[in-house]
Amino acid sequence: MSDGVTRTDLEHWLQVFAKQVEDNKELLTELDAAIGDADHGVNMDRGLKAVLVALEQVPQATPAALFNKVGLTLVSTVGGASGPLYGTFFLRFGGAVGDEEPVPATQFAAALRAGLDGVVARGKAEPGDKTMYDALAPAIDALDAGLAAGEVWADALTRAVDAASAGREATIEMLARKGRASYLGERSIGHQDPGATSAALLVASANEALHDCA
Amino acid sequence: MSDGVTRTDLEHWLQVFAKQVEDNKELLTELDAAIGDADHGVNMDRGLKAVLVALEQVPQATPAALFNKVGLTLVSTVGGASGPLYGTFFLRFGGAVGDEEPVPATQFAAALRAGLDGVVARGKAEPGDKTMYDALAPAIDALDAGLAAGEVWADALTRAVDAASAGREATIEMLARKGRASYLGERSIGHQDPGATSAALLVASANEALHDCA
Amino acid sequence: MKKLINAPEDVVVDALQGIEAAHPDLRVDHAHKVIYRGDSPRNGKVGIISGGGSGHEPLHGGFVGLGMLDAACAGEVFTSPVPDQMLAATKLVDGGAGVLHVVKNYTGDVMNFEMAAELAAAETGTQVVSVVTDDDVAVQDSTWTAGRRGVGVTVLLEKIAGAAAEQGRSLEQVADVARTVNANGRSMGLALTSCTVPAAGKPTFELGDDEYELGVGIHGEPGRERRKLATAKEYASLLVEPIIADLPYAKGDAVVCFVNGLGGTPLIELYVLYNEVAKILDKHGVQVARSLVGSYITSLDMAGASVTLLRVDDELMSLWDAPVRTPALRWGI
Amino acid sequence: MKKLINAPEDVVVDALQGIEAAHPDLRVDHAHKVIYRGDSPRNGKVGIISGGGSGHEPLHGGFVGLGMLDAACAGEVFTSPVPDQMLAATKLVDGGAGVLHVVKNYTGDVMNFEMAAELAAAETGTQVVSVVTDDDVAVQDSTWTAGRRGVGVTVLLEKIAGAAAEQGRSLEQVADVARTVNANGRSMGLALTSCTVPAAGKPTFELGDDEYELGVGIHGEPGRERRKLATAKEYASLLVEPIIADLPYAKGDAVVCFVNGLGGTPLIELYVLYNEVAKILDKHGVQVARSLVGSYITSLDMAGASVTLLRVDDELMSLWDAPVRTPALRWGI
Ligand SMILES: Nc1ncnc2c1ncn2[C@@H]1O[C@H](COP(=O)(O)OP(=O)(O)O)[C@@H](O)[C@H]1O
Ligand SMILES: Nc1ncnc2c1ncn2[C@@H]1O[C@H](COP(=O)(O)OP(=O)(O)O)[C@@H](O)[C@H]1O
Ligand SMILES: [Mg+2]
Ligand SMILES: [Mg+2]
Ligand SMILES: [Mg+2]
Ligand SMILES: [Mg+2]
Repeated sequence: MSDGVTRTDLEHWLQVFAKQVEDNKELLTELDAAIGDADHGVNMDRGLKAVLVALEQVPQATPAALFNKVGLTLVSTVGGASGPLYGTFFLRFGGAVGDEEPVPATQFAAALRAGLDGVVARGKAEPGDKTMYDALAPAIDALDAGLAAGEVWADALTRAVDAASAGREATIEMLARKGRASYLGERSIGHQDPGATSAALLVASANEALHDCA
Repeated sequence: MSDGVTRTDLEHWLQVFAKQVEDNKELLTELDAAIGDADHGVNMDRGLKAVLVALEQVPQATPAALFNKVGLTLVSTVGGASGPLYGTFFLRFGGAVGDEEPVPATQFAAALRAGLDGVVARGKAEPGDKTMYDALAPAIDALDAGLAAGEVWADALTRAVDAASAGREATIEMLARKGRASYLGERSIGHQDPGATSAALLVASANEALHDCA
Repeated sequence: MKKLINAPEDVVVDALQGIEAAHPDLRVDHAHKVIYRGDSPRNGKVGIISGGGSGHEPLHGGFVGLGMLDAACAGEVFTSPVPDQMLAATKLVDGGAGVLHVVKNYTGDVMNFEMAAELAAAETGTQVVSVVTDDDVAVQDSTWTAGRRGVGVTVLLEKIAGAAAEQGRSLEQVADVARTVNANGRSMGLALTSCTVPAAGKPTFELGDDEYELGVGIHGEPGRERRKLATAKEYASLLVEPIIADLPYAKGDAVVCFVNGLGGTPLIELYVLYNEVAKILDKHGVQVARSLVGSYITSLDMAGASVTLLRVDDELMSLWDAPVRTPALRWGI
Repeated sequence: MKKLINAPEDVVVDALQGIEAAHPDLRVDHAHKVIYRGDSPRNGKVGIISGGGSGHEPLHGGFVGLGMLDAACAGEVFTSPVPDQMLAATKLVDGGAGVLHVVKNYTGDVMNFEMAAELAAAETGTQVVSVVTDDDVAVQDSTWTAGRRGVGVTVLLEKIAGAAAEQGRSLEQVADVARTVNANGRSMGLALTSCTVPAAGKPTFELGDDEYELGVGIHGEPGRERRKLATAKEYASLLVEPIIADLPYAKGDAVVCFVNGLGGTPLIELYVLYNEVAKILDKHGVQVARSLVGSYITSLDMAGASVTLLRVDDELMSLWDAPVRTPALRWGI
């Protein structure tokens, strides 16, 4: 237990996320094949591989600069819907995370919230639209709630992971109203949203990488 | 037993040939798929259906006029290699069969020979090239030989059918040197020639229709 | 997976090299995957760029040239290009009169083009107007969803707006023409087979030997419904009737009738389909002023076709007829 | 069988109606299945006709128009047309200067065109010269066999001879140009999948999921050998090297490089292949003077491609560049 998230921790988070995306590339693509265009896994994997390269180019960056770089890299390499969305998420995260490290738990949580707001600003998703929002938002809500209730970081993070998973599962029964899956109307019901699935990985990898950080 | 092939017999021959081609349409096409372009059955069937229609348009025609019509009809409806070849066969057959009926056995045989010569003139096939020639020529040789040896018509015809069948079978081991199958070179070996197969049907249908004619 | 490619990850890069080698009039910025006219930028002419995921060729790169696009951005297969690409393209073709972005209505495309326009405004002050195509009647139109997909009308729009720009019209005028085209065009498609995305290595969707997908998208997005195979006559009716009813097209309307192959369907079938489409239009009294038959907006190797109708007046028709010189569309020059 | 058709027996009839409906410049003699220029016959101009089995669209009907063919005869799918058709076409386009018959070297085509020429001479006294294309290096050349197949060069020949005829050259001169094209052109193709003949209803040949057929013919005739799937680079090499060695093409030669899709292969793959072809030519010092990339001589829905090289001098190149206005090839007008 330390008193915040260090730069090394932050990098570790991104590395774990990249690894989890790589490991789940086929799954993400298959989910996208069912209600989209079969590229979400490939898109995310391409972007996160580029992020790993980018990380090495900014060894001295502050957390803010680091995530600015991550966001720009995702915007520049992912494409599709997820590129601007995850890109904006990390750009806004970087804007809120500050230049100091270690990053205190509450500030980390606030940065996640800023990222989520960015996703909404860019994509106009609303709750229940069957998007990445539906995994991210409950997770961040849970994290905030846990921290507000005085839970320790690790417990709050675990709650967030559970909420992300539940949110991801909940997308199965949703009727898509945003993104490519919306073309399917009723037929989108019964399929898990690929973006919600990758978003749940983002939360799970935060838990794996940062569990003992703050 | 009558003393020659009547016009009714001649028409019957064509009807039986048309029927046999129809019944073997798939076989002919499959053989052609293996070493050609999968249309021999369809081509022949189209042509012979047109012949059946044409027959009704010339109820009064002499044997010569009848086969001239058959030849022209095949030329105009079959296309591909078999159209000009079978067309020329019947045009020449008509040119040699004469205006009188019934047609004596020897004249019928001579007309077949003229038809065969037409096929060679048009297509330049030589023995062993793996074409319709390799079924037709042995059959006509056998018929001629039988008649020359004083055999009765029915026996000579039976010999011709056997020779056509043997000729057709012999094409299996031949290396194609004419037509589409020639592109295959060595790889044409092992496949029965579709044109030889339809030619054997022509001989078999002569036997079926004309067995008791002369 | 049976494809004439080297490796899935190299498809776009290799194809861009091929396009560059095959078409001396065009240039390729390989770093940004932008195909552009060799004579760019054209001073005082409105630039027109488009772009989208690859796999729809000749769209968009095959439409770069005189009288049509100035540049096209090639994304990964079926993945919208990234803003850097559109920004680079915008800079390459900016002749001082502003740049029109032609965007097919997909969430990814819209967002990436949006970011590019923001960047262009910030970085260079270039005036950018975006026009979004959303002509696919297979999708229910609703402000609550991502809305209709941009499909076949995009081709016609690029030609017509390209002609308007070539005439020296202003950015607002060119954009107006483009919006008019989109407003008057409708499309719908069907798939007999799925496409196979190279990186995925297997068909995007499963379709029975006796089934087809009606209302399919050009990325293999499932359509309105799955049905049992039918005849060209029935396919034509199922595509054209909803199109006609949607705008609606009325008796006496003149249209450009565009029958498009999806990549794996040969031309002979498109003509069979065109024949049935023309008969239905005739029945409705809709008059075919111009026609286009071929594979112009494809979905990799998908077998299938789409129909697009564009209602035209004399103005649009004369822009359609104006000279064009691109790899995929050429006339009058 | 998944096709946009009504019934197998109606494919050609329906497609001809579609072509007629889509292309107001063209006329169709439906009784004879002949597509011809609306302004035929052209007084004093050598007429050029071609024809062959259907299923190779746009060949030949898509090449009817100013600067190319005057008429095209459509046979049944993959079956040579019958002499009556070529006779009708010959009469339709006979402007008094004689008629050139462009014949692909297949036994059936050669014999049917031969009979047509005999009939034309007998019936109308029209002077007919036939030029046979036989450019497929996949087939061993031999006077003992049917000889090489006519494939991709046919497209280039029709364009170039068409330009010569449009200039008002004599029948012998036009035929000479045509023979020169055939003599300087070579092709080879490969299939990733079989085609399916509508009347047969199933693939002409079986090919494993991991195999392709090298040296395939445009009617699905088996090729030189069956091999395991490889890369575009290797495909290009296996197609181009035999072509180069055959003529042979030498360092410094200028060529038209034609990369052709067989019907089921999308344009993006053709560009990937073109890129590899161009690299090989570059290595050999063969200079690409002009290029053509697209599906112009197809084999129904077959996936695959062919490469054609045509050695050109200034004369052939200027004929190639001359204006052409047909449904499938158009420039300069
Ligand atoms: N407007 C939106 N807001 C939030 N998320 C969205 C939106 N549109 C799409 N998404 C997410 O993006 C995911 C698809 O990403 P991806 O497949 O990479 O892009 P594309 O749909 O362009 O191929 C969806 O599963 C969904 O979660
Ligand atoms: N030059 C020739 N002489 C005699 N018969 C030939 C010749 N060329 C081809 N054939 C016959 O024609 C048959 C093929 O006919 P068909 O399939 O109808 O025509 P195509 O080959 O034009 O598709 C072959 O099996 C062969 O028997
Ligand atoms: Mg996707
Ligand atoms: Mg055949
Ligand atoms: Mg995508
Ligand atoms: Mg044939």
